[in-house]
Amino acid sequence: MVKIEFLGPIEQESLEIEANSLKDVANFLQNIESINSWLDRCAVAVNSQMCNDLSKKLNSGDVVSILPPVCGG
Amino acid sequence: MVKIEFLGPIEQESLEIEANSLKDVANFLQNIESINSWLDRCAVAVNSQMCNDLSKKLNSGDVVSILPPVCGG
Amino acid sequence: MELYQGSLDIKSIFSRWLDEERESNYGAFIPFIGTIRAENNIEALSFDIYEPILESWFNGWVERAKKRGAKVKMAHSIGDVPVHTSSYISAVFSPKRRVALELIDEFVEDFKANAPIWKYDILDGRRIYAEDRSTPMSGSGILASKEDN
Amino acid sequence: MELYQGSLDIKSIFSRWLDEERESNYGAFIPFIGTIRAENNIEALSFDIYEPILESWFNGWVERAKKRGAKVKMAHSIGDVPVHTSSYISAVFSPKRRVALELIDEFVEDFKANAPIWKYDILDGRRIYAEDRSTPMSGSGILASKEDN
Repeated sequence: MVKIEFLGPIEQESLEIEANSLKDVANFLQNIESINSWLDRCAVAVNSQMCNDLSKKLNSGDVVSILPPVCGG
Repeated sequence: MVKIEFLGPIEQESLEIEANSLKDVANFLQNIESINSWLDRCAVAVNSQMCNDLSKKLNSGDVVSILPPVCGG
Repeated sequence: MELYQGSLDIKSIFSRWLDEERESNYGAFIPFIGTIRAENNIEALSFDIYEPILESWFNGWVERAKKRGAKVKMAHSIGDVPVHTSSYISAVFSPKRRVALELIDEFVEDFKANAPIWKYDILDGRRIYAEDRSTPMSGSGILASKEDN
Repeated sequence: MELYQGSLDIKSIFSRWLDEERESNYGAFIPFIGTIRAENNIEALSFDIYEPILESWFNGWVERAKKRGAKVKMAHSIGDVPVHTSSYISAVFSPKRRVALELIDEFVEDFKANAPIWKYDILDGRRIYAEDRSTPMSGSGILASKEDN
């Protein structure tokens, strides 16, 4: 199982799903309407490391973080 | 009479000379060997206003300042 | 890197940073202080931070600064920060003026674009995501791509 | 503009400037602090200032900053400033981050090139003009031209 957490303003509790890669996570999240609308402007981290590679393999226990647009300062 | 003052590291007391323009001041200072060696890297102010114009007319009582290379901070 | 609940005590952070590097022989020290502006009738701004990624983002900058002989420091607020108080201070220390001036610019701009911090307006007691002033982090959108292989 | 005999009390100047602009609704505040580096065995640096021209140079920057909605402040030492103490602090306040970052760079660089301040190394108690680190002000050399009309 892989944990997906939604950061900042995305109002969604964490989810646990079976996924072998970020591509699986993408397919899963695209089917949740309230999340899908965020995806085009969200970045992704795996185990707290930013990740740009959709083919990234995932292992059980990995945490995928969904990061919406930021504005610190 | 025009007063010429030498700022910062130039070791020269102020001078009073007859001068109708900055050109007259240039001619005068070029003949003082210890000052002439500074002139190629000195800027000029007249009555505390920076001045780049050699034809600048001077009146009696004007103060010409000779400013060698700077390094504040 | 320092995180605080609510407004930053800028004077005390500044003074401590100055003291910490007093003997380090840096010639230039440039802090950047961000203060909440009164605008659009907001009472405060509020911040969420994802600390693990902020930490690794910041550590990347510590390394980048080090290669240029410089040091970076940073403090940020979590939660509500009332108008006219400060939520952010960062700083560059460098032996050289040019390095310091270039680094503070690059550091603050990358902070704005890639530090995992989310900002909310506090308006009539409500907390509203400042979406229009927010920037997608680099690499955003990869999960939106359609499976086509 | 503020001039002080000897080292600057950076913490007190910084704190006062912060307080002065606390209610001015500037979002970005960037000070630049210059500290004397221990190098070449110097004990201190020493500074001469020609105040009337420094004043008019600074007032030019106050006007330039104002046109961009910003404010500049500055303090400098006169006379001897021991190593690891500070001789210079300047600052930009602006509603906007970009304006502040650009202005502090332009302001500090122009200060270095055109503020009428002369620097000396204090070495074995002697005061030696730091000629190799000094820059001719803009317009330098006009008095060296030969009369040829």
